[in-house]
Amino acid sequence: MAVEYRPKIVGFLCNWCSYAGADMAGTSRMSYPPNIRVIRVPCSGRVEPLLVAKCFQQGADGVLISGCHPGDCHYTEGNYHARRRFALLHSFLDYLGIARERLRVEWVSASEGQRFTQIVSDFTRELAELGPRSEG
Amino acid sequence: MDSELIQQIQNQARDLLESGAVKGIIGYERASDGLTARPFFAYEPSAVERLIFDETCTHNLVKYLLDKKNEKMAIVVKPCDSRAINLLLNEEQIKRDMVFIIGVYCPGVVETAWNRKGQTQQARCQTCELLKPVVYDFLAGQEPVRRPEAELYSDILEMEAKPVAAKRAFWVEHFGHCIRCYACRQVCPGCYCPECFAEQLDPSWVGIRIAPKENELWQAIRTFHLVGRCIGCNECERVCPVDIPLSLLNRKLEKEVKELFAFEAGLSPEEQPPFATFKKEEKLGLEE
Amino acid sequence: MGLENPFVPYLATLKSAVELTPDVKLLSVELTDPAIQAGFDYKPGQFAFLSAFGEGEAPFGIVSLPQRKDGLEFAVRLIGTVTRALHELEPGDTLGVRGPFGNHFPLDDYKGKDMVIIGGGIGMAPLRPVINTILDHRNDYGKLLIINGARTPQDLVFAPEFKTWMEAPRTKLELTVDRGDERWSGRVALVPDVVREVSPSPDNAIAITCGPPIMIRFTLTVLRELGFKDPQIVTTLEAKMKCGMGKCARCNVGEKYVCRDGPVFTMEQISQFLEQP
Amino acid sequence: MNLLMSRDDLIHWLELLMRERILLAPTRVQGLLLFQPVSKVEDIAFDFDNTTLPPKGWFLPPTETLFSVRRGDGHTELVPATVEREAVIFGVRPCDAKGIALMDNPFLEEPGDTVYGERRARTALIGLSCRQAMPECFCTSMGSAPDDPSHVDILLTEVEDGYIVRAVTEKGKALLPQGLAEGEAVLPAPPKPQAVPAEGMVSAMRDLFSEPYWELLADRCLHCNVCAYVCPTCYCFDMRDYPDKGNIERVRSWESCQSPGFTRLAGGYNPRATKGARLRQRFYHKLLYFPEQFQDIACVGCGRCVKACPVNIDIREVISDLQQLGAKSGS
Repeated sequence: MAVEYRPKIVGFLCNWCSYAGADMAGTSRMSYPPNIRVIRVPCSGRVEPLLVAKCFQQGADGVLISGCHPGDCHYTEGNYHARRRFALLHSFLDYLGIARERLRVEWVSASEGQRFTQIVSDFTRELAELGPRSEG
Repeated sequence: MDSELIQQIQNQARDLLESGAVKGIIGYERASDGLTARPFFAYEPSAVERLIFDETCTHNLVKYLLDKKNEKMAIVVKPCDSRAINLLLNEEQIKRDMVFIIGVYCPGVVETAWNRKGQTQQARCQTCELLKPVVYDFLAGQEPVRRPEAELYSDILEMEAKPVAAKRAFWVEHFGHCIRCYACRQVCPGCYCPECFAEQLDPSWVGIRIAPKENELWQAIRTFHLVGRCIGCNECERVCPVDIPLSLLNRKLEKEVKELFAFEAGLSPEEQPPFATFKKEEKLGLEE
Repeated sequence: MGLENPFVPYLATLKSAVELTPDVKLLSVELTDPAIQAGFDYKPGQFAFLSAFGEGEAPFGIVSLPQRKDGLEFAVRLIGTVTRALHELEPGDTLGVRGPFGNHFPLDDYKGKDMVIIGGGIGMAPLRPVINTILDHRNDYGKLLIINGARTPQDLVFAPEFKTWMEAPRTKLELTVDRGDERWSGRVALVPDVVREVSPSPDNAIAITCGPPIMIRFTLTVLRELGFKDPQIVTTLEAKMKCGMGKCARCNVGEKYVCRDGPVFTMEQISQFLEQP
Repeated sequence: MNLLMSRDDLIHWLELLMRERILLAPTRVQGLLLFQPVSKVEDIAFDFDNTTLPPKGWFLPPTETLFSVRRGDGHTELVPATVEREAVIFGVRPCDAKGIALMDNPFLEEPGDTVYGERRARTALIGLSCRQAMPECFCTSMGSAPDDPSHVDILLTEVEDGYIVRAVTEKGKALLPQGLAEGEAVLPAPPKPQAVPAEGMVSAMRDLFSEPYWELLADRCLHCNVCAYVCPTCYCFDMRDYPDKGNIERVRSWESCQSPGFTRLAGGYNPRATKGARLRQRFYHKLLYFPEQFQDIACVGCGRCVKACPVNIDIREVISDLQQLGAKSGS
């Protein structure tokens, strides 16, 4: 009997939109899988590839980066920079043998608690289908 | 060896030293094997006779400008190397008036190692379209007739097409060989952080362990720090003592940057590198 | 395992941590094994590595004297990751001690001589047991001159002991700071300048100096001007160390390892290979 | 008359050895030649010049745990690392064996490094004489030779019908199979590597510490660690703590004197702040300090650094430069 595989997700949520969105999900008693560990960051633009790579190195199965919708950044343009960075990191991780599905970049506003729970649920399900990362 | 080209370089170097226009010349001389080249610093007019240029001059000397920021130096650059000068100008690491650039038309360089001179041109030269330096004060040699022979990214496409597990296995094996000598970083003109993340101790991102997981973190992030900045001299791959195919990493990102942002590093000293700018309307495959 | 692994420290407990200056704490440490604690003998000038498990270890001069039975004491200045972890320890916490290492000040050889002790900042730490040994055997030595400098009055490391030092017979304490404050009425001058001003006689004297490299360098020049010969000038060197046993090969000055052949050297021993960045 | 071992006998013997203990041998991987544990003879490279990296990594691994810190219930326990089972390294070149013997000096002198010592005691070296000298080789000038048996337990020298076997130590004798025959084969004349006269080095260097030579040589140095990490005698290391599976491990890793951080103190002061000072340290350690301490030059003439240096800082050239400088300043 195999033990049920529970993917570990690290979520970097921007303070102004996505963290508030997750908070709203919580206060509204919406439920989402407990697989995610949330790290609050000032802006999705603060998340550097090193943080993502470190998560994978330490055994994360998936990493979620979530910030304000383009155009809504609290710092005007942080998420535009993040978008460029992670568009590239996506394909680079895949190239290194970390499937692109394991990195997710989503724009979640403070009012989108429902959307946040949906994203975490979907992500968890997809990672579970993908199975554990091959060692390395 | 093209003796006329060498004569041109030597004459220019001698003039610069004799007139006091520069403190020294960064060029090439014959290595201890009597066969290949090595970097050479000439400070006296009498030393310029040692300057050479031939198909073994693979080193990108631009790295040394970072050590000589406070002295006016002349430097011998191939077209590929000259892109590194633009990179460093763009990033305000060097000053244009502190460098006299002796550019050379490049017929391509061969694979070299100590006491070994390859017969064919390096792979990067076989696809290179840049025959003339992008920045120079003096241009030596004659425009070669040369056309790209090979498919630019065939090896990258091949790698991309592999299943993810095969990619994983490939890199795990190579990164397992890494001894973290940091030669790749030390030779790279784009690597000049006063404190590299790899050696940062507080927090200790990579740490001192020389082991596959740490090595991978090192290599992956170093490559990513060069996005839109790697000028393709491929020095990192050349100096790697354990033959990690680093050009497969750097050129993957070079290709992505070209496709996504239509950008190539070092072609101009002014153009904004891709991570320093953005377009509001671009989607880049990420849903809004 | 046959022999004991020399990289494994003794376990110890932090007995107390006293703030000496805004960034220096006096850590008093007791080895967990009473037998080892009882046998832990050391001399002025020797050092030990303190381990903050999870960060690593770093070397510190031992500032106590075994014969005073005050316990094993270290003055730790907050400067990097290990010292930060050591500063965060609370009494009762576990740490590691590896040592003692290095040579010591040959204080027996100095008997009958005038002593000039010149310390800057945390450089006073290894000099404290020297001063206290001389005070404990005051009649064995000639005049004692202590020149102690720091950046500010607050940074004078062993201030609570100054009174005892000053009141000892045939002893003079000269204090100086780089920057005074409203309550400071003493000297505002650099240590080498104070040495020049006080101008101790080199006759039958030994000068011991420890402090920041730049201070040592200029103090050295002044001492030589005053007529001190290199065998009379003693210093204890600070160097990055990892093993303490001459194995990791980083702390050498010439062929001498600071950790094993030092840290106490006469200028005569090291001047040839001293790096001058 | 010499003890002989046929090629088949060698293969059978190695198969036997790898069943009883860890057998490390040169293997070809991705264009490299590395000492790795082998489980089948087909993986062993018998025909090679020398390995990409020396066998020193078995005794001083790139990274190892010195001890782990286990904590629980307010109790702390320090658990020293244990040593692997018995091992044999096959295919060690005489120069590299000398490198290990040189490393013994700092690691085995009191207080001895117990982990290194245990590994050393539990590992046998089967040497393989060199059939040819490569252009980068200069072992005979550094007190070794292509057929030097001094630092191995068994030395094999390839001849037409197999190998001439010399059991050098008791450990080696105990390892050999029974019933090896004696034969007519004679030891071939060893190849002659390039000569690099190093006499008078030590006395010359005493006066060359402040020469501008060092900063000028360092102009082209990249201060990477390649030379040190491919060197069979370089042994500098670093230590730090890292978490591992709930414990803390004190880790030791290779480090090199060429790295600026090697001597940089917390707070930023660095006594060897320039490239020239660091490069000088490398050569002074090898050619002066180590000989002063242990009566032998810390170079075995394997030529790996000559081949691997990205900018051709060639120790043979440095030796000859220093001799010239010494002659000049001495006269």
